Amino acid sequence: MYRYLAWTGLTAVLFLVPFYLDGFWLQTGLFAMSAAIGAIGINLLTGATGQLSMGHAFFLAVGAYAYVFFSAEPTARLGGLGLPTGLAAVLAVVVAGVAGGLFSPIAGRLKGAYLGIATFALIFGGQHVLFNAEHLTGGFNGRAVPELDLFGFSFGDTPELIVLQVPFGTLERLWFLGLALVALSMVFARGVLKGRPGRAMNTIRDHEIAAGVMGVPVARYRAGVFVLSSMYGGLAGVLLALVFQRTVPEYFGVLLSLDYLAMIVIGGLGSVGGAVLGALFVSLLPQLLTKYSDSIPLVAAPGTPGGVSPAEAARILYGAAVVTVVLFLPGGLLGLIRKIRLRPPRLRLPLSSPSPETRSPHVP
Amino acid sequence: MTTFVELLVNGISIGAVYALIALGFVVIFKATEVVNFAHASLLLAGGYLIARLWPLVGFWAALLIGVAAAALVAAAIEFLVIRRANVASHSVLAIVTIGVDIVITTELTRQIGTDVLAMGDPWGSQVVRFGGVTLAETRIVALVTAAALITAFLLAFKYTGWGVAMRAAAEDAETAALMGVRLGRVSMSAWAVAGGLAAVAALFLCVFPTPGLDRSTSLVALKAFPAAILGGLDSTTGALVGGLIIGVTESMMSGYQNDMAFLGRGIGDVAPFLVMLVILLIRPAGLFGTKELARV
Amino acid sequence: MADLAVSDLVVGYGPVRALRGVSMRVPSGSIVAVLGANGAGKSTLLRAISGTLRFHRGGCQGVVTLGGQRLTGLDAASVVGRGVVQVPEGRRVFARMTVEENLRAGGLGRTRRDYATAHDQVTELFPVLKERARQRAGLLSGGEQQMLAIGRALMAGPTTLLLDEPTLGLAPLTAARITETIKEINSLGTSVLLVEQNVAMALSLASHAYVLEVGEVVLEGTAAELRESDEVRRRYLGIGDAVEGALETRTLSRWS
Amino acid sequence: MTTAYQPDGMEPLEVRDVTVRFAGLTALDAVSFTVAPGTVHAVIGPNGAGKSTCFNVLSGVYKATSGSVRFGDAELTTLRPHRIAALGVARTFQNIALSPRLPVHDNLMLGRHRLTSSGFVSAGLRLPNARREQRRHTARVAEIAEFVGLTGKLAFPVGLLPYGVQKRVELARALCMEPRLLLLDEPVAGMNSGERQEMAELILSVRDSLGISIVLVEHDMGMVMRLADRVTVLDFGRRIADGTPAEVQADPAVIGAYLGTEGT
Amino acid sequence: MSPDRKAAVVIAALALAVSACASDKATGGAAPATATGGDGVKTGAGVTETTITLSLLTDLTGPYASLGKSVTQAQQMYFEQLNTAGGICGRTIETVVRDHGYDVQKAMAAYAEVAPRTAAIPQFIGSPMVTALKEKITADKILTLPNAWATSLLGSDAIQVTGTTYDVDMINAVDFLTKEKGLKPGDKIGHLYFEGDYGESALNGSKFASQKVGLELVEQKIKATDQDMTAQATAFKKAGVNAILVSVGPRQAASLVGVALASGLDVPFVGSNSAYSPLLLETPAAPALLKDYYVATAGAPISAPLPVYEKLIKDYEAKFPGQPLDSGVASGYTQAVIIGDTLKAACAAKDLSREGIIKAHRTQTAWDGGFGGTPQDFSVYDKPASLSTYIVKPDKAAIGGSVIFKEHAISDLAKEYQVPPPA
Repeated sequence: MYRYLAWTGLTAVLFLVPFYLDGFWLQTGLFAMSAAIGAIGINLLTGATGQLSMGHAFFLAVGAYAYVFFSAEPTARLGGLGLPTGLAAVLAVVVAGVAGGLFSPIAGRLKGAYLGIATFALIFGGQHVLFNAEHLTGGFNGRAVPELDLFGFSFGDTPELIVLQVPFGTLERLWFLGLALVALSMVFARGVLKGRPGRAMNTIRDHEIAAGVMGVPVARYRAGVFVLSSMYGGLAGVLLALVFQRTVPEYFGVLLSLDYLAMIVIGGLGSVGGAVLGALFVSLLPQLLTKYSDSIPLVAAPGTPGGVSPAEAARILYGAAVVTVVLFLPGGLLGLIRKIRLRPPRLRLPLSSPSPETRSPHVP
Repeated sequence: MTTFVELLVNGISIGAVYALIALGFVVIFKATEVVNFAHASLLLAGGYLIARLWPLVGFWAALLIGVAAAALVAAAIEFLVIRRANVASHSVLAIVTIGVDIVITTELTRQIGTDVLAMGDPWGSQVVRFGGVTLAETRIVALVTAAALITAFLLAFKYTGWGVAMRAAAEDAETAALMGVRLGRVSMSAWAVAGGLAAVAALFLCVFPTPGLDRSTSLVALKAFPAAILGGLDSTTGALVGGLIIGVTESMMSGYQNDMAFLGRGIGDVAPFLVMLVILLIRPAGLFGTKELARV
Repeated sequence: MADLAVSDLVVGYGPVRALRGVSMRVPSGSIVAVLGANGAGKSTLLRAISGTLRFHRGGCQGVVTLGGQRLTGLDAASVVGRGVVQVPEGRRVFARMTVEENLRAGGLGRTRRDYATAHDQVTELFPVLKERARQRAGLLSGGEQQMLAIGRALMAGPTTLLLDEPTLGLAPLTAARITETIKEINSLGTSVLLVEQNVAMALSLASHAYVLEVGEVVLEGTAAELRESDEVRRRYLGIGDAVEGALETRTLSRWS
Repeated sequence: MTTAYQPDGMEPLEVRDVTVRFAGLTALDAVSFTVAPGTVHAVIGPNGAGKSTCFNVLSGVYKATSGSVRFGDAELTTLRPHRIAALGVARTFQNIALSPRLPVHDNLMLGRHRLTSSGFVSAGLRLPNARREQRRHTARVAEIAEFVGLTGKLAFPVGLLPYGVQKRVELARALCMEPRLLLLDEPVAGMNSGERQEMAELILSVRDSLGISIVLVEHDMGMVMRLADRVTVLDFGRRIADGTPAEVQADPAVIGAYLGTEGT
Repeated sequence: MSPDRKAAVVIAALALAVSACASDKATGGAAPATATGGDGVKTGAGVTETTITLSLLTDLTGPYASLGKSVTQAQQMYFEQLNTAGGICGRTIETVVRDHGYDVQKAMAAYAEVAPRTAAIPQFIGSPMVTALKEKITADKILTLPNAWATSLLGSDAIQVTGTTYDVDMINAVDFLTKEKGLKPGDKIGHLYFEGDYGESALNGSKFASQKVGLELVEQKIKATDQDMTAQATAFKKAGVNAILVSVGPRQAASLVGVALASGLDVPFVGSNSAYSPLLLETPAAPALLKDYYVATAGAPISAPLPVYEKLIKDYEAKFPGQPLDSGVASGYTQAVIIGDTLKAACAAKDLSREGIIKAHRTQTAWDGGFGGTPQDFSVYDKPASLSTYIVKPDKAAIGGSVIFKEHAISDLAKEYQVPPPA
């Protein structure tokens, strides 16, 4: 009953937000939603399957740019297909998946740090393409993002729409789309994790050889999860593009990828809720600090001498949060919440299999 | 031809500096199985101290202090964070070093602010000419120093008690402990050595032809990642070869970018990563890395 | 005298109990054997003594003492410092290092003079290690690796040597040679705690033996007593082991 | 279902001249033996004799340097582990290889992997076929759990269970693959005599009720003598004896190598 | 969730939503309301009876932090002075500073946060950020002065690029090289430029000029993260260039000039206005920069003998002792004065609404402000406000680290040049 009330309250609050809060909050919230979708994706890969990826930002870029390319009308300078925007969004997610699939010779064979650093190449290579393939991407300045139009309903500022006397512009409309996408992403990921694929993924993480012997095609599964995680990245990219209304290559860099890793560690590895919590934390923290920099001790408003600027404070805090979580909160924020809610404590075991003799990894 | 030789020599010398960074990276991995993404911040810490201290104590003393301080910071990371992080997953340990990196780098860039800090080195912008080939003196010093440090490191690794303890611990930590090797000291010293090497690398990354150290310096450390990986994360030889490959690739691709304009300009930055991908496709554990084979 | 004593040792790996209240004693200068099947807890016992349980995420209660001084709670290197050195199961020589370097790794904590003395002793005991000094340890034969493993442990100058299945996987002749060496080491004053599956060999060496089963000492006595014990013969040779009652079988239907 | 399940697939396992070398070390040296259909075959030998290597070759974890392993019509040495699993070869691990944080039920369901088919899409969308499949296999998992004596523990995370029970989970997971050939790597190591007895009963029950072949690596001689129809003895990677338990027990080479020379 | 739960959720949500009528947002209209105050001045968003809010969107933690810091401090100082002098229309100026760290997303978030209460933006660093927000700025009608001079920023009546654009500077630079440094048709000219707007704008200019003059252009593109220009210098040397244009950051410029000179590539260099920082004179790169390096810039260097600069130097040194007086101080101050003058004009027209501010701004056809250079024409927004460029030379002794080498002039080439239409 308690749970039920909590969920009801949360849902109601989420529905109410656009009626009360201004553009800044809506935009911040929508960025957080996009981050949540992306974080769920990388948590499937890194948290649930144990595959480290530092290239997640690349797939966001693929999703964002593919959406723009598919939906935009071609001009003399910029290419485009002018497809219906809904179709373009779906195709963009598919293209992100295909991009992940093209990486599968690497994604299926490598693991751990090797995969992590190999995926760096996606970021650097990807940005190189984004900067240079100007006909597709608009180069350095990026491209304007066409408004989404679903079944005649436009997620833009026009035509004017007033709900309960509150004007509904792009952000207000996208808010509900964002909520729906996050909810769907969560439900889908839960299904995957609780079902047959999730068991295989967890076993690959916990005991790769056992997974193979039990009939799980390990390399194919690794590649498959990579593709799925890429598609989540692509969807996050599409939503981000819609909120941004412009795609710019600079944004999809190493830092964004690292942010995603920080999100899942802070939130809680391997779970859907953890990914969402971490995404909220990492994407809201800097905005809140900036907004309230005047009233937070030690943090100086930008442009005033002395003190730590909000942007720096946010980075230091979130770096410290990553370290703190790993040292003191093995379950991440999600684990902390579970503890606070006094649920029976979940099992806390080392992430590796406990069998002692498997530690030595080298050839006998 | 002259251009080619110039680019090659330049690539080798900068590659040697990358090798210093990659070597530290590999040493940490061997000793603690941690992929240290905080390496960039160690580099920045060492460089920053050298740059700030040389006006006060002179270049050589500043260099010594900078190297020592970077070593100390690294050892502190090992002692305060890595040792206490009770997680078996290497991915999580890698992510925790990202957190450490963010904290240290943010604080240092805040300190550096908007300055470009000169390193106070005695070589200035002198160049040396061999035939038609010109090479900055700093680059020769970098090459010689890197070669000397790497040689010294490899000799120490091979012949000193510390080196034997390191290798023993890297090969089989438990057995090493059974033989009386103090693993805590070994891993802390590995981090310290890596920090020191990074500080030396920072010096050479910030002297001529670069104008000095500023907040973006730590980004250069990113190039040591492909160097370390393509050589093989657990191979010191690999770090050397990887560093040189990255240095030469970068130099060649930048120098000949006009002849490769079809790849898009600015390919010099991307090329190291592409080379890395190709090598990993053929050898998933890098050129000299040990292929893992689990016991069941 | 520096007797090694284990009292009421309980060891667990997470929720899994590996030892439950084991007590035993290795009098100074003696050879004591611990017998038991795979998984009985023999290696766990040695880990608890050597302070390497943490490598396996194990924790322990109970006390291990050497000459009355606690060893429990010390890290592995400090236990070595007290003179208790283990030769691990499966030899575990540092395969990528040379024979000489392996010996060095064993004697890192010692002064130059002690090191030289120990080195002379070890090469006298195992001349082959001198011949092969520059060869990579991984390329030695099994017997040579075992000699190296023992030699490496001796470099630390142990007063008590813990041997974990030293004849494992060795040809009978080599095993006999190792057995002789253990006797020789013991005769020079080093106590030996020997963990073995090879009952005959162990009982021929030891003066006293303990039999472990599923983490508990189930039998204990002098070597002579145990040699005559039917229980040991049954358990380790499978001789005279009648089916203990009819095996009860259940059925599982086939799945279609 | 992708793989046709043949409950009475009476096929022998033939191991011929299998050799495995690692960096100069010969772990298996031209080992041959045949496992007759529906029998329990034990592979024994001192530690380091190559038993585990042998299992790893049979299950595809290691590649044989040369030689052949035939199971029915299939040549196993060229197949990857999941392909071998698809043929109905299941194994357990000497050192438990379960996911400690997942409940027993999920660990067992992993065994059904090869028999189920729902992928990312149907699991993610919870399509009816995925749910039907889940239900159907959950029922069978419960049946197997009951057979192995795990009923009531299905919801427990594996890591919290005692060692002996974890070993049974290992066996149950292998049974969940509905195997035609079962490889058991030291199934009673670390168990007390009661648990051993129980495990021995289980193994015989499996053979009798499913009629499948079982290959067993074991140290406990009593166990081997009691269970095995035939025994292969390895030492230094070589086969030194092969025969019925009684024959092997009397073989002087076995006594010399495996039990040590008595009475020195 | 069971159906009744679902229903409960929906009901709860709707019930609460209805109460949204009480929300501040329930205004019924999207456009910010304009009003007329008691003093007869029309006001809009960002302007109250007592204050005018200006937002500075800057980079204090990213790659252009040093520029951002100088610009911000100079502007804040100016607006304080303005307030001390009585403000505008009896209102005080309030500045809101937001640091985006040269990150487009953060810039967008910052803009969204401050826009509803902003009258004008006297500083917006980073052409990618301004480009990304161009449409919003235009729609919101907030007069914005970007601290970037790419041609892609032209074309919006709310956005005022001050002075010249990068391409015009480079054309004037080529003119300077041909007239004074002996560059002649058939020679080769190198151009080192950043990936992105800045570099590519500049490249447009050098392409145009070299084609007109008959020079062969040798391009080298780099990324902002590249530090060591050895390979690029080697490539220029191999090509045998007779002069080099530099449209990169100060660090890369210093590296290139240093390596080139050291390796015997002794040619003149002309940089864009962002390719120099006096901080570099403290580094080993100084001798090379002092030798044959010039900067083409629309604004006079701070060492120019102008009364307005003399006052600026005095005030700035008093307020921020020890802080460098670089081109950021000069350009930031200039932009602040432009906004100040515009607001004064708007006040005179009794219209401080956003439209009023833009209108007042666009009526200034020959703004000078005492900053040197040719007067700027703010009435057009699809071409640069000026075509004249100073050639400036680094000088250790001078305040701000540079002195005028050649007075401002509009080259004939620049007059011929047509700015490419905005994308």
